[in-house]
Amino acid sequence: MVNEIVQGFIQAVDLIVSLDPEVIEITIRTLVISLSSTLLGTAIAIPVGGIISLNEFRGKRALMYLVQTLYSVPTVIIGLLLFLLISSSGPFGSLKLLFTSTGMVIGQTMLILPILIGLTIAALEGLDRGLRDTLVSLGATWSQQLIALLREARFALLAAVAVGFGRAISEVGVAIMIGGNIRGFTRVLTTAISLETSMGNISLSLALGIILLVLALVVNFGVNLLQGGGRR
Amino acid sequence: MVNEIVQGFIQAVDLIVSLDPEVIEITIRTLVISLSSTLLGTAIAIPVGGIISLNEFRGKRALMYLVQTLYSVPTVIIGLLLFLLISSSGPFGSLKLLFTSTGMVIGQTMLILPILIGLTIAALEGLDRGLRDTLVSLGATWSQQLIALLREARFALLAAVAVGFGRAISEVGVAIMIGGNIRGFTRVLTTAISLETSMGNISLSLALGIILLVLALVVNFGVNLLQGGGRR
Amino acid sequence: MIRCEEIGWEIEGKTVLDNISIEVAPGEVFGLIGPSGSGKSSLIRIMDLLVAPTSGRLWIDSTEVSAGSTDLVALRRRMGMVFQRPAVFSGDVYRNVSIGLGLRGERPHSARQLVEDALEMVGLTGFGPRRASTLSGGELQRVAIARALVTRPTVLFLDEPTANLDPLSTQVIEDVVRRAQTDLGTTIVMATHNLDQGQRLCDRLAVMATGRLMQTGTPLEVFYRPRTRQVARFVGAENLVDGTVERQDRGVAFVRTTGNVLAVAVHEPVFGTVTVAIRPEEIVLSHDDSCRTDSPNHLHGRVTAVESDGPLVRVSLDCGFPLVALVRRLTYLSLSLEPGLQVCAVFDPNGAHLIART
Amino acid sequence: MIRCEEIGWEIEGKTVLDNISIEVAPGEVFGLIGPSGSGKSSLIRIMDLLVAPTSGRLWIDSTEVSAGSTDLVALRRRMGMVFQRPAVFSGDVYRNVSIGLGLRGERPHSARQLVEDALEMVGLTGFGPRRASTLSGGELQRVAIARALVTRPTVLFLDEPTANLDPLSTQVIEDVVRRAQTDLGTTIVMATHNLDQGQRLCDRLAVMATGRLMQTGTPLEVFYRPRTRQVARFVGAENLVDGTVERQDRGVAFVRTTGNVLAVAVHEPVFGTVTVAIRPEEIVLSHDDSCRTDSPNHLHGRVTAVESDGPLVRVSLDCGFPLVALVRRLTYLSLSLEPGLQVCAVFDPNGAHLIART
Repeated sequence: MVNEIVQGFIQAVDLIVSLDPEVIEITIRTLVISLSSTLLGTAIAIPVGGIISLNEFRGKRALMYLVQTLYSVPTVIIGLLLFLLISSSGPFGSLKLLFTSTGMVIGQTMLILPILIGLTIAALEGLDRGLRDTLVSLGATWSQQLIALLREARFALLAAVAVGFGRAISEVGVAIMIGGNIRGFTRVLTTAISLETSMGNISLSLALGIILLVLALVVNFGVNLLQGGGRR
Repeated sequence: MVNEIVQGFIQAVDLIVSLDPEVIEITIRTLVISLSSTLLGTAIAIPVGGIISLNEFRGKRALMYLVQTLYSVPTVIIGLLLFLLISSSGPFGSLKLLFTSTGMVIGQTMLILPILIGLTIAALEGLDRGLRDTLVSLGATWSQQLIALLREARFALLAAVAVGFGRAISEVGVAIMIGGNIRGFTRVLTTAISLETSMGNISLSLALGIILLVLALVVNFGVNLLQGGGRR
Repeated sequence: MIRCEEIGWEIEGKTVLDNISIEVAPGEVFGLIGPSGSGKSSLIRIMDLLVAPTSGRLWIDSTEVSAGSTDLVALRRRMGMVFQRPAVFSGDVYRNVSIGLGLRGERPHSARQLVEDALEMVGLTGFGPRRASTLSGGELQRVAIARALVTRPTVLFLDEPTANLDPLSTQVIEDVVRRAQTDLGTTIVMATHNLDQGQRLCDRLAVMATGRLMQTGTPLEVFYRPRTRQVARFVGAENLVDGTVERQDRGVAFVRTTGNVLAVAVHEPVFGTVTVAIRPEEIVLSHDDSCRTDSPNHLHGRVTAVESDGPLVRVSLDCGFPLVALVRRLTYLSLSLEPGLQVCAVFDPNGAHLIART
Repeated sequence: MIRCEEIGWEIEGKTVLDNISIEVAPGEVFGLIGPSGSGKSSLIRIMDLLVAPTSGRLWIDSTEVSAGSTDLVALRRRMGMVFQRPAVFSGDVYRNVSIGLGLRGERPHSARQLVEDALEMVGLTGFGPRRASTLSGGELQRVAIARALVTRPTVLFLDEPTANLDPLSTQVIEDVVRRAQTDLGTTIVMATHNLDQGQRLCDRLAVMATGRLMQTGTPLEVFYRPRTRQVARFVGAENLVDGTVERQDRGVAFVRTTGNVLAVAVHEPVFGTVTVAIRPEEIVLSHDDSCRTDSPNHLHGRVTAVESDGPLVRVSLDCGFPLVALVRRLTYLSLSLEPGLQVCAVFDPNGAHLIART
């Protein structure tokens, strides 16, 4: 019995080493989709987080609490919500985004946006209060303050981006509901692993699983390194 | 178009209010499975985390780093690994755990164990170092120290348990790969939402989605409350 | 230079500053002195335009800030601030010092010379390429001063600049402050809870307590002529004896207290009920039988307690009223001072001071 | 009671304690005194069995701890420790104080009376039901002392118990320490960087610096007869003048220094090269023309600097060698002391002390 697992592993390694076209294709698509959603999410989260963090306004605490609460919205809820919006009968149905990688990027962006915003705020709030006082006393304008503080928080911000990417690449709910695991079109690592396993394609699943695990661990290692850099 | 979404919502609320047997059954099964894995995980994590935290040994930092790295293993990897172990050709195939709720409990426990152990360690390390010195100076034995420190960390520990439960209830990878979404048997909230949506059963999906969202938010609210309690 | 008129500041319903009016003259070192919680830091933050007061008016040079519609950034760029705990930006010392220049769009080339001059001023020549995070607390505070001085501010604010530093770093920083005044002509406003430091550095002191201004004057005035019992206690004139002025004669007032008449030098006529403030170190103790009864203020007392206090010995006496004297150790040993002993306490009329009772 | 024999402690290749031998007698208050980083805290943690020394032997009563196979928990239960920053357990003051009793399996009923006695001892009667986290720093430190005393330890260790407290709380805690010694007969070992506190509270002091024991003795011995230049500086005898003993006569040694012969009281014969330590507050200044040339130690000097130092004025002189005097403000004013002035400095042979040079 154990033999079959070992057999599967050998075949999996072979698929990776021989650069099997399907394995390569799924991996590249996964990276493109997850990187796109991370970049889109970051482009939104850094200014939004910066504005929330550097201003004092009524309801700021409530807003930050809301953002944190949204961290834990299950992926299938995001998938369901986006499905309703972009299915042929939904308000954005005419854009024909369902079962496309663009739709997946939008879904993953929605998924990771709260944590990107939340960690941006945390990165800025985590800075020594004195830095901002010093900048103000030196005559910095509001935008000069923001830029200088983002620079000080750069390690924590990069760690936040890596956390977002790690979430995007490992999630399966949005990918399956919005992408649909269409071969050669929207199939990504997680959906392929999840569905090929039950169909008995163990060696393909294992090959993709090894790649996903390595990617996830590399990202995690990067996060740790960056958080260390911030502390030093 | 928007009308259809509203229609779906109305039907969904109706399913919940009328205590539709299928909705109730899926919800209860989800709660039973997730609570079981959380309890099992906690029963393992608290002593293991306590031993790691209160002892000094070579490789402690590396072990803590490993535990933290395991936080981010994608759910489909856990699913794949467990599938290999319990599928009919795997080493534990004779236990016939594949596509059973017991298998799902084991998978979810594997999934949340790293974070439960990690947060237990963090809860104990987060205590004032002086507490342990004081206990030692007052003549506490090793087990008296552990009990007193767990008591001091009780809010953070409860928050850790809630985080674990939140992960278990929201995940879809293990549930789909090990459970298989078998109606009346292993179907849980996330797998039902994910697969019923693509099959067009929008009102059922929405009903289950609302319930899942409410559960996730309540758990998250509890975590926040507990973390506040720890700080006070 | 800076004028505060009836400045008040409340936060969360608590009054932090109450009706503060002070004026800082160009080129002087002005000290805000008082125990922690007295509102020094809040006042200095208001003067540096970091926070807005809840009431009162504030002028920087001839610009009224509180009138609104003022360009705060432009005003702040003419001032500098050194905080109690210096904030460290990532990167090297050069970047930390040049930040203010960068914000003003200064070219890197001309900035380099200015930064090197500022580092030399604070005694950190050659520190430019060092990572700021590797410096000691005292060095960081000097970097913070260089960072504030490099933009040549007309006013430099210092908020407890040596509160957490060792004596050596404290001395270096005090020297830098003195040089900023003499060499650059910078007006300096500093908050400190350290009376000695205030005396050493400041031309004028404002004594604060619980958000209110108690007294403003030169260090000597504050030290020798505290105007209230609170200030007297703060500056160490801890013997406060109530009495009534009986008569005055050639600059000396004679004050009747319980059982004694005390002679106190006065600089202006005083009448009615007063408090005599006597610094404990101005009291001379001698054997009771060798009491020079011809001197004006000789009090007979019984020792109630003897305690070591740094280089001196603190002797508590009962002279009908409690009196504390600080004497040298040799005096303590030669008189064999111990509780119960009868001694004679004498102080010079110039060593005491009158506080009007209100 | 406690005996340390050649205790050493290294951590990460750094020597924290080097060859420390001390013995604490039953019932005494023993002070470990020295600047921060001198190893006081490490030594006290070793004596309380919180860490094991890397070398040397340690006895608690007659039990040799370092022999291994000792029941450390049982030994620790006979000792109590108060840390610099008190740890606060959740719950009320009652729980915080009773923790040690609970660990010993004491019944809640009998514990309640013991806790109330301990709270009364530290002046916190009635504080039992208060939430511990709502107390002030001084109150928390008293709770920590009550927590340590409630188990009636034979030895109480205190590690800088008043380091972060205001003067009033410090006084209360010093009173509690005194009462623990007198009322309960507790042996007390305390670490402090505060020389005054060491003098006020301790029967004997061990002066430490950079992990080494410099001198052990009564506060008076340490203060008046520092055995090394380092201790002399630490206790404030900052004038250190090198010279050679010329002759001795009736308890007075005559020491030739550059340009002068100084008379110093000695208690045992000394020969050869020595250092004369003179406390600055023992030096009396007078007008140069009214110098009493009949007195043994009269030095002519020129004032080089004058600085305020708390209640006194610090005057730096050049007498051929640098000399610092601390004088009263009235002296300072009446002599019109300022840089350049020629003055006469006199000190009593009993106000100085000889340190053998090695």
